[in-house]
Amino acid sequence: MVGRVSGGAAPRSAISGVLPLIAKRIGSALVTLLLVSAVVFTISGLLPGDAAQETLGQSATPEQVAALRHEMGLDRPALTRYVDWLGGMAQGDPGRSLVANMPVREVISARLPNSLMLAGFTALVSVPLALAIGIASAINRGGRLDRTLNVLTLSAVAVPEFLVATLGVLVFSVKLLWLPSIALVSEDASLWDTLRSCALPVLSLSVVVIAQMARMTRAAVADQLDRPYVEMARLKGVPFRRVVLFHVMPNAVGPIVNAVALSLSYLLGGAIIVETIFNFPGLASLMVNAVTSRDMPLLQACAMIFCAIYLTLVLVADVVAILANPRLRAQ
Amino acid sequence: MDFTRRTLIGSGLAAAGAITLPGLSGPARAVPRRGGSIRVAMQSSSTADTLDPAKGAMATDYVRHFCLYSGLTRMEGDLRPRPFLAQSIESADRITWHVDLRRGVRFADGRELTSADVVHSLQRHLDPKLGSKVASIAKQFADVRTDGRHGVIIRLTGANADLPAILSQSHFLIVPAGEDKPTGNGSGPFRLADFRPGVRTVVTRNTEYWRNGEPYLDRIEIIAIPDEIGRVNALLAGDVQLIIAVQPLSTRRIERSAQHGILTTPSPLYTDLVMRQTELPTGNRDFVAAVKHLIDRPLIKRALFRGYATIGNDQPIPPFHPYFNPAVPQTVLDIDRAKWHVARSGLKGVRLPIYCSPAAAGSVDMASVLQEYGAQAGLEFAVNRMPADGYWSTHWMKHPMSFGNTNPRPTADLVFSQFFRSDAEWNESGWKNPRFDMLLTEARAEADEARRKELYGEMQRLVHDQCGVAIPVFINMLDGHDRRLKGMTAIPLGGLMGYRFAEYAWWDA
Amino acid sequence: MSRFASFAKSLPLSGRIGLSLVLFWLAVALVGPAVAPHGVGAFVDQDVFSPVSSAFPLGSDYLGRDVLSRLLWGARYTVFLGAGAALLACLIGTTLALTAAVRGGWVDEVLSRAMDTLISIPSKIFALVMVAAFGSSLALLLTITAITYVPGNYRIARALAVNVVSLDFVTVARARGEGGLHVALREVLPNMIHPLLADFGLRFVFIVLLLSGLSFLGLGVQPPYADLGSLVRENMSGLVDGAPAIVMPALAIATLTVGANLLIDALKPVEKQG
Amino acid sequence: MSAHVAVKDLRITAGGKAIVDGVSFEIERGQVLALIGESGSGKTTIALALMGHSRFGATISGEVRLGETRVDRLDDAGLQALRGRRVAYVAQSAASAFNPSRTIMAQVTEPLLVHRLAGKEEAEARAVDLFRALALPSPETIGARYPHQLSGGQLQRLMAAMALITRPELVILDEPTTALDVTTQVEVLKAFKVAIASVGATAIYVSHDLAVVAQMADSILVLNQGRTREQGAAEQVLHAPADDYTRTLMGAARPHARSAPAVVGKEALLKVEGVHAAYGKVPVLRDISLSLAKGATLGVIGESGSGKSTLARVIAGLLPRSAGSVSLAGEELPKGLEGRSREQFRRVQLVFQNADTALNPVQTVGQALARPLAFYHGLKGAAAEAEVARLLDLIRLPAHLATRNVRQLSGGQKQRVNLARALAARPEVLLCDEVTSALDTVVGAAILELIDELRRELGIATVFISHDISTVRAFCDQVLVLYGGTAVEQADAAAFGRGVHHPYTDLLTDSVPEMRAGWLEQARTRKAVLAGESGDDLCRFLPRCPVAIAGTCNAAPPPLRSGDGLALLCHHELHDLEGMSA
Repeated sequence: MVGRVSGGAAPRSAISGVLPLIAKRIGSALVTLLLVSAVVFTISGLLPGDAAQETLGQSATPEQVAALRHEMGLDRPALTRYVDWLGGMAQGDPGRSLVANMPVREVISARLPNSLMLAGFTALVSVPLALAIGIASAINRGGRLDRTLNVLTLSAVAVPEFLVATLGVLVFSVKLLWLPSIALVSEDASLWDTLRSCALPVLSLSVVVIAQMARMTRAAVADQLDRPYVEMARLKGVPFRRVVLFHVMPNAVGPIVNAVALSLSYLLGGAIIVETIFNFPGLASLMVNAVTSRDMPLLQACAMIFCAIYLTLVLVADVVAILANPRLRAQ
Repeated sequence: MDFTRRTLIGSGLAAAGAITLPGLSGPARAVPRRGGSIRVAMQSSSTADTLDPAKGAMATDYVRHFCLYSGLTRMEGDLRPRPFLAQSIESADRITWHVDLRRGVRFADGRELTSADVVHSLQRHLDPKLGSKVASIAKQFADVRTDGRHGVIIRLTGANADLPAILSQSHFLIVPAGEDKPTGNGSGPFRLADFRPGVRTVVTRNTEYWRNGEPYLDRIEIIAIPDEIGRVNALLAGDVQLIIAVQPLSTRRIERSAQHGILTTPSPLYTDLVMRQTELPTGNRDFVAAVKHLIDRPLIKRALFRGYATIGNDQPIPPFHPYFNPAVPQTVLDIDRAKWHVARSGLKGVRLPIYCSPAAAGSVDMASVLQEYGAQAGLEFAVNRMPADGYWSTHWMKHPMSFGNTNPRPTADLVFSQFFRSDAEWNESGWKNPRFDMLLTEARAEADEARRKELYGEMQRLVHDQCGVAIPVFINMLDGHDRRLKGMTAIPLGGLMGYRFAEYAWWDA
Repeated sequence: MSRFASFAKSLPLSGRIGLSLVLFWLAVALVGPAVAPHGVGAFVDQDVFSPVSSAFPLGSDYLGRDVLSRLLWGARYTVFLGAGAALLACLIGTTLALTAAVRGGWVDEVLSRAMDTLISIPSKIFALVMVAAFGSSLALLLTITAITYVPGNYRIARALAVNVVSLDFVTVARARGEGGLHVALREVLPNMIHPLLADFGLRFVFIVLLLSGLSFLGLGVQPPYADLGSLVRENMSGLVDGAPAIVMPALAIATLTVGANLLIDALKPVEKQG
Repeated sequence: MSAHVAVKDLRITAGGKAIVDGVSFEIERGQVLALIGESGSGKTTIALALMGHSRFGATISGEVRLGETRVDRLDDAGLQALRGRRVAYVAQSAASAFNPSRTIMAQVTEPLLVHRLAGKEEAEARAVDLFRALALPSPETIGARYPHQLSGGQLQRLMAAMALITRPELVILDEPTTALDVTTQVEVLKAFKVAIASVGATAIYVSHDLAVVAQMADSILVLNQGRTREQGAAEQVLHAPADDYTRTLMGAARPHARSAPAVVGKEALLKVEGVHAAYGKVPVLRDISLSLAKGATLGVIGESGSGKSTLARVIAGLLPRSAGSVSLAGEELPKGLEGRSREQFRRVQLVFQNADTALNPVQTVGQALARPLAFYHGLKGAAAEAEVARLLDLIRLPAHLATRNVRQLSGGQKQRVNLARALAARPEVLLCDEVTSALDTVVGAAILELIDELRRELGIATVFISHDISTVRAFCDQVLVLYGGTAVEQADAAAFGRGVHHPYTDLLTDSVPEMRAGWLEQARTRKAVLAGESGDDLCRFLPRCPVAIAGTCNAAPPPLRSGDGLALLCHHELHDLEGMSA
């Protein structure tokens, strides 16, 4: 028992150590994706009308509807269509959009990079800010700074997103003329223009997600600050800043990345209001579009993407937590 | 003028569209100049955005189609159709029409536009597989055939003096023969540079446009900002130069800016309360009369539309229309009379939901107004706001009380025959009146303008007195624009000059 | 009453501020409509977005209705709908979490997968579909908002429960022969109360936010009634002028949510003493 | 020449209460002062005050001098420069005082680096030297490991390395060996003593264990509730204590043998036969058999990881056995919790080691005790209240505590409630798992007495699990010695007292410090004679056995040697072993 010197986790085995976890997670992710598609299939079955009716609008004649239904394949039973779609998905083909009349893959690939970019920028802004707020609060636990930050972040969350977004536009676009009021993202825009375009959407989204992450960071850091090793580090004469950064953070990283992952997953599907206000061509508005036009293959594809991204984020968070924790790493 | 006297009948609202912006109609009306690139913000766009004029469903589609394609006729601000791609369009009996096409017009791919293209463009609507939005109108095309390289003969199923006006709609724009799925290859003022459904459309000036010197703008980018406040902000921030559908509440903001202006288009657009005649209690005549007297029209005009509306009288022809019948008495808010009707109907205390939706502009607030006054007359209304999604297919006309919304139609005949005739598909209230139907058929074929006005006048009275539809106000269409954008006038068929601003607007910078 | 007074006294200052805000909004929610000077949908002002005046203490809204009256009605929806949905979400989430933690094994796996499924469907789009399918009603709004936040609560509650389940006193109870229900409700649950309360507070905030998001998409409370978020939404045009019609509801949301959380945060030490 | 460390009239107050009240002492350079007392005596608080540190916002007043420096007058920057450089600290639990996610090397060299006393390479070289001096295995590579990969004894020595790496003037050792097994404690103490002496540091040794203090200290200060009870040279305080409190401490340090044997039944109440158990695939118990009569006590001893707690869990059904049988009064108990009847649950009660975690923190004492009454006996209302009162009386606690929340109790009170809860079931077998190890000596002794009394009065058969061989020897009728999940020795009290033991039992006995200076130096440090791992069938103690026989012990499984009330697994004959343990 005493001489437990052999064995243990060398750094190179750290990554290979999480591979079984990743494999297991991919397995359960497939189950979850299947569940999501079943749920989407079920609840979308409750929706009135179908893609043919919605496409033709009020003015449609019954013959037109019938003809379009036949062309879209909507005259087959819903379950058959679902099973066919599943079969296609199994081979990596998400099918054709009923309304846009092109492969779902193309429709999605025009929007997905935008959404990822918006989420990415928002993460770049909000995560460091949330960490800073959370750490500052934790260090000043119960102090004036802590309470102020607490009230500020809480009220920022509660204020409706559209109010924050519109206020941002009024100040930065209409009054100051610094930033564009709408997001004009396209391939031909320069990086600078793209950044400027994203500034206000990023601001609005950040306000929503910062609070949750900051609160989790505060809790995680505060929890670690009570640990004996922190006192020990202080008693070694380690400056407080160094204690927080080098001693506390590696241990608090697990719960923090988890909160970050959850918040970031919101940035894709939850961005609908921001996408609407800023005319941002992202996935959330595409999904709403798919709902209103009853474009089931597109709707399913969007749901699959949101689910896959969520699961990936959570998995990444877990892997980060494991890599940051030598004890978990060894298991 | 190539129109014969006969063809012009029935095609116009006289001085209706002559309302222009102060900034544009001043004495120093400059000569249009070429150049400039603008961005236009529409209300909505989606993956259903299309390049096929026949499938145009939204304002964004119409604007795009008018940029890319030309039609046989064009409606001007006076709501009279003018020949456009057609050099002339005439008929002796208003059944068989002869079209003579302009020569030397070319599609974007360089091919000449001929009668075959016109026949294709008109006949394709009859194919149910296409899913044309005007399939029901196109049903009256009994036969469309070529008459030489530049002549087309259209035979209708019945006499219709309004054909030139009908053909001015975007759905009847001319696409090349052989193209089942048009791709933007048209003879319009602009050519397609970029088209991404649900994101944006970019068009650039067609340097070989068949109308000399037109259009003026070099480039137009069409996007959609669904949020009205966002749209106004984008205009004020200078990110877009033209926006459609400004809310009356926002006009103050735009007018306060020295660089921006509002284009007001009084129009026959209305949001109406539908009371189904086929079921009770809404089928009760006294109930309908009571509700009509419970509508505070001035309040709706003032509070909901900040004055940007014309008070309506429960029939679809607005006061500024040449066929308007001023003899029909105006219904006003009269709670006592409403109470009397309610008492007579025996429906006091009845509870009834009103279905409304953002899909029908202003209907949610109108429903709230009606609820307030209904309570005073002993009618308990519950406001049921439905999401825009699915409203038209699941709620509109499906409940005793719901709201509808009717866009401007190019002719009085269209609005009456589509919404009020007994067998009309969208006979919103399910109102059946043989006399009305007879008058309608008669008016359509009638060549004499005075007689027509008389017939339409009686139809207005019938609808006002008996139909289960309440039309509180006609809503003005408001567009916001950068003041440097000139040449904009009102065409009462829709916002942005009846969606054809691209042919007229120019940039003064 | 004296117990209440001593409870209030035991709170720190922030807790007392939170308590008074919560009590204030609770009172408004309960009696607001009774004391409102005008009906919720009454058109009383000729002008719109009037500033504060003696006739309209909080000005008038975009249709010339009295903002004070609408606020007094609106608080009811936000307070009860928000708290109700948060409570429902926590109730369901925690019940499932306890089941998963105590039973473990495949039950845990099935529940966790189901929660992943729910959480990955964007809430507002879910709401859109549900409202389109079933029509808007208070019960549906409550259901949608509650369901939306079940998975979040489940995650937190499960993590807490798994922690508590591994503690000795739970083992003691098991060794005593106690059944799962007793272990879950008597041994595990009481030890998760405070973090769950904090979660409830945060979830309440998010539900208020979601409700206003739904009103943005036209899916909120039926007019002429409006929750606080809808009040902000419908008066957005007054934002430029800083009309009280938009400032007041926004302020109301902030004070209500912050108040609730201040109170909940302050409950911790009290619980420790008790 | 003045003293190296001088503390005058030290007062430390928190929330208006004095934790330390008027303590003064001096230490000459290179001397070791021991601060002894029970928990709450303020000994750690005083030690930390020497570094200018206080917990929970307590305020320090009085004079604290180190050399020429007035520590009490230093500002934050001054304290930061002092800590880890001139004064170093060795914490009680190295397992929690090391940062779990950083390597040992990073943490050990950190004091040198933050004080800029050495570069990285030099610091690491010095660390390796210290590792070697502290007799750590693989000194070259041990620094690359993480705390969870090392044993408690190793961590405690590494903590000393971390403290000594800057060659501080003063080292504060806060109960550095309390959490260790006795066998490990000896080695750690030795390493400490040598290392401190080689640095020439002055030291303060905080402990509650008088025998340990006897090995380390030159002088002793006895504390009780923040006040000095007695202060003097180590020899005098240990052997001629002047203060009553010191004498109480001395008395509790060594358990008394019980006065009268209990009435022990003839028939086996609890019978364990050939039990095997495993955590997953790792076997933790192998072929354990025992038999216990009504009113009898079995002591189970062994180091941490020996499987002694697992044995209790297997009997209670918390860990289903993989083979063998457990029967109660002739009736076989189901393997796990499932399938056991409520009556079977009632008859076997388990008392956990740590009362802090074994009691539900949201319950009151009354609620904790009432639950088994309701559960097993259906007692409710007044009847239950009366029974709760009776139970409290039984464990010598005042009845008014019933309404108190368990968190408000002291450690000893909690352990009594923990015990009472088990007694509430009116069990026939009581499994006591290290019930005194988390308690102060005096309190622990009282609990032991209580258990002993109760089992006599109630005739309960008790399995008493402990790592403390002297306690077991004093209280138990039978002894079971576990090593690596195997019962290496099993004996009745009389046989156990005769001095013939398994080499492992000898090692345990020899490692218990004696209360005399110089014991540590004389303590045998017998090294294993045969290297290598033990095979599945071989003697599990082989890798540590000082008397292993080459060619025999590493070739064949140890045979069972049995004598008069004694059985053990060893290749040596019983009479050979007798000579060895002498």
